[in-house]
Amino acid sequence: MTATDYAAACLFILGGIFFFAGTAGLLRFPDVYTRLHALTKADNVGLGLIVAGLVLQAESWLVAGKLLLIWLLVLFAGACVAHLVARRALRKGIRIWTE
Amino acid sequence: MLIGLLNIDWGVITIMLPLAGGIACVLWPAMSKPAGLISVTGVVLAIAGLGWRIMENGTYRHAVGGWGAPLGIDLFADGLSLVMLIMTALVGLGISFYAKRFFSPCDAVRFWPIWLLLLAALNALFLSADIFNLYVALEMTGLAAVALTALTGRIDALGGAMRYLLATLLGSLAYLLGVVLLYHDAGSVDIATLAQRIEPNAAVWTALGLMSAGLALKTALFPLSFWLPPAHASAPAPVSALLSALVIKASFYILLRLWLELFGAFAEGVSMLLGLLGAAAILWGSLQALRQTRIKLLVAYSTVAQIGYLFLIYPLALVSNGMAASMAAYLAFSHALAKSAMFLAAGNLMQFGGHDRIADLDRAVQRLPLTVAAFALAGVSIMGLPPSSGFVGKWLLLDAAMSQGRWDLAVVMIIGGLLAAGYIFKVLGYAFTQAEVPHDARAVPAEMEWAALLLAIGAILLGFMAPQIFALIHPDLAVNASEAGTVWTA
Amino acid sequence: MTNAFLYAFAGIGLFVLGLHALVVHAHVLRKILAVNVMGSGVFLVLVALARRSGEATSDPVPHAMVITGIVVAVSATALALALMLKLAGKSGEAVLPGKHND
Amino acid sequence: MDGIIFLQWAFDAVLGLGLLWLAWRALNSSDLFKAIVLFIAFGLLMALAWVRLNASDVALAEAAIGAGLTGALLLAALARLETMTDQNVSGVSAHPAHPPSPTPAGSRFSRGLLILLLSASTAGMGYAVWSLPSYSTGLSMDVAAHLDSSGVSNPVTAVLLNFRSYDTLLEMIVLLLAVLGVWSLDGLPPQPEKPPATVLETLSRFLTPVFILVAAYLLWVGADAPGGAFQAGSVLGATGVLLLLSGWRPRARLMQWPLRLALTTGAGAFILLGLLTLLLEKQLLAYPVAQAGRMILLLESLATVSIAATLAILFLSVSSGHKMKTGKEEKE
Repeated sequence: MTATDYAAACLFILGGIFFFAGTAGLLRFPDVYTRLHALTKADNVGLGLIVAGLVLQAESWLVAGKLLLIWLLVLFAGACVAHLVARRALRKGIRIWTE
Repeated sequence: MLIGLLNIDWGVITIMLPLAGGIACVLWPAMSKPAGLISVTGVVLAIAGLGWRIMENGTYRHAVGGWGAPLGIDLFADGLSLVMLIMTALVGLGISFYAKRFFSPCDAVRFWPIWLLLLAALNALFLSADIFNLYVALEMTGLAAVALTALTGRIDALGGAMRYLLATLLGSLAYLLGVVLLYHDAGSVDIATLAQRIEPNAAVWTALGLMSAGLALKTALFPLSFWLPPAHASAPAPVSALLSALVIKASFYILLRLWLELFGAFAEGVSMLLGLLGAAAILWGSLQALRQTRIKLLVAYSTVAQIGYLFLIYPLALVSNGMAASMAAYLAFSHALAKSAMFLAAGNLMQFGGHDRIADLDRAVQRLPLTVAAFALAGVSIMGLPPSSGFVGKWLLLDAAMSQGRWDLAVVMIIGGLLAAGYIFKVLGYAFTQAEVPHDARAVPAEMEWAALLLAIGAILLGFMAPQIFALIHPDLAVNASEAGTVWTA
Repeated sequence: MTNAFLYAFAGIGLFVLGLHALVVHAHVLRKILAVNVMGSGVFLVLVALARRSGEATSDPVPHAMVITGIVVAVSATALALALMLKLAGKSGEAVLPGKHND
Repeated sequence: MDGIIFLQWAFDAVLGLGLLWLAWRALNSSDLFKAIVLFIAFGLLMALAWVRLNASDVALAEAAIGAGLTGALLLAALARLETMTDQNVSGVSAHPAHPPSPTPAGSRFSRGLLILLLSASTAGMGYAVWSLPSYSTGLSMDVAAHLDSSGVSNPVTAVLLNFRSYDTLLEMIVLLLAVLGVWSLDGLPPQPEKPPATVLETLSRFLTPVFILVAAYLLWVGADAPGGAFQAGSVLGATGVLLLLSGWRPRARLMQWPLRLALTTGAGAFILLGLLTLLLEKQLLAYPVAQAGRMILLLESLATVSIAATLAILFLSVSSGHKMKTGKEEKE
């Protein structure tokens, strides 16, 4: 294994931790808004780290470009869908959780 | 010139022509009816051409894509496939001429493209030599049949179609799982290749069970027949005729083909089970038919009973006397003609009285003599009275049962015949008597009456054609069959 | 490569789970889901078993068959959903009318 | 490397069990909406399983069709079902719960019998699978031997569009039959149109060109790598679904013969090419080796159009009562 492989492995593990945290938040947070927050934030960063790791290992710039494109699309779609879910929840009158 | 005609690949034409016709109907809805009639007539001619070719050159094989099995898909036709194709073409032609007058312009636009694609699916199915290709053809047949069942949009038709769709999907998936096991056991989906490689092991036995169960469900073998009466009785009359005459024969044909080529050699015990279920179907279906108060439900339950006869072939003819293919094809053909005539006649009675209550038929015989004659002639064949084709087919079964000492099955067949006489005379009786409340009568177009009558006459005439049909399938056994065909004159 | 058998067994499990749901549930939408799960199970068995001889041989024929199967499944699902909607529109509920000894 | 093998084992085991668990939850959850969402998650896990089985072509098709479009169809149908049952029958409310009610006949005895039968058949099928000969190459050798003369280098595309192209022709007809079947059920009450969210509009405006690009890429790359007509068609169909969701409706004129042409062009091209090859090569769909690549690309392009149009129109028919003009309106 080369140094880039070790760096990539570190990025994967770090990304995995973010996914884990996001999932834990999704399961444990009290209402739909905080869950969305946990999900989109953590998943975007998590996926970003994993994509970064894969880019390090990519064989060509074309592959690296495609990987980045995937990340950008997920970011964009995730933001839009989170917005839609939150708006629908607000319209339905779901209260925002306060302690 | 004639040799040139012989060289045309008629088998491919029988599939591509109705496909092209169906697509033409989608593109130009206004042309649906002429496109439909031209395609169906063309299919009849193409099948005549294919039959001629098979008689001249022996079995037909066409490697699609030029690859050949096992890599590619082969089309294949022998006598058995040919008889099924002839059945599809002739019954389809009769029903098409009936449908030409039956459907209103707006229903016709929906009926023709689906019917043409169904016809293509049936032809593709009878011509396929590849078990995965058979799955695709089976799904095509099923979806088209369900779409046609729901055509009226009435609530009973929708419920019947929904139940039918779920049953047919379940049957296809069970069949597909069998295909999966056979492919992984023998490394091919070509029937001829499989036949060389298959040995009775656990995977093959499981495939046998799954495929038999799935196809029996699609053929509506008792007790898997729960979906048939609501679907066949609620569909429009020409569609009921198509479903009962042709669509259930498709899955029956696949099952028979698999048993003849792959499973028959070692699965004698299972064939006994299929025979017993067939016997149960005869009794249960006939009794239910006798209890019905509506013609179409009565005819639908009669189909359940007649399917039973088809399955008696498994214990009686598959192993012992090698006549299974010809007997099955002949019985299926005979039932297709008689049952389509009956459903079309029932459709005429419904159009005429606006209902299909048996008790209120109100002297239909005086006002629709041709229709009642069609029902009666078809009934003669269903009951198995000479000289109809139903008689020849059932006599052969009875003969096989007695010569093998299967008195139980013989008794069931005789009871089934008596019950059939009961339910058919029940309808005919009311057709001769006056109802308590007189009804308005609407005119029925002459073509619709003649279509039913001609199909019924076909069911009788087929009785005289037995030697020819048998010779198509078993040239070497033709002598046997000609004795059978002439036995009633003795 | 015994992992292939793992997926094949999962496929059989899915087939049986779907069959159970198809028989037990009355609501048509559940029955449609059940048929889809059964189909996924069959496809899984088909592709998984093609890998049982190891990584080296990748048989493309099952893959092509499964793609065919997925397209057939979505067609059937669409028809079933449309039928269900029409039935519910007429009868007010999406269950099969009238039990016929089933 | 034992650690890696163990990890793979653990991953596959978790994935297999996850599939079974999600399927069970999807089929038996008390809320239909939840059931559908779980089913979509199940479809995505299936796509992961296909990747693990080295079936990337199937994974793409599963993610796009199995999880994506089937999920959209199911959700749209559920939404219609709820408004419909609310309107029509006061007593029967679809939401929130359709408890997974057992069929009326389901006594405890027949339940037990069913479980017994299913367990027995599971065991039987499991044993059958286990007892299969441990080494089999299926048809992979035949495919490899003829791949060079197929016109493409992706073996799955070679099987779909050349070796078993006849299956694909019939499959195009199955798609057409689904549309014809759905259309022949017309007369559903139209769904009241809701104004779409602006975000959705922005999303679809941005994504539509991206999707078209992806579809074209998948179509082109299918000759040598995972991809092809079905994947491209379903991505394009998904674009249609997204546009429909964001409130776009095709103009009435577009719903006439242009739509009919789009729906039939794939099957029609197969039939015409089939008849042409029958005339020239004496075999249905036997392409001359030199032309095979080009013919496959042509067929795939037209099939992509048909698949996309079919999937989008199926979604439109199921999600809104917006029915296609059948011939009768043309006549009247």
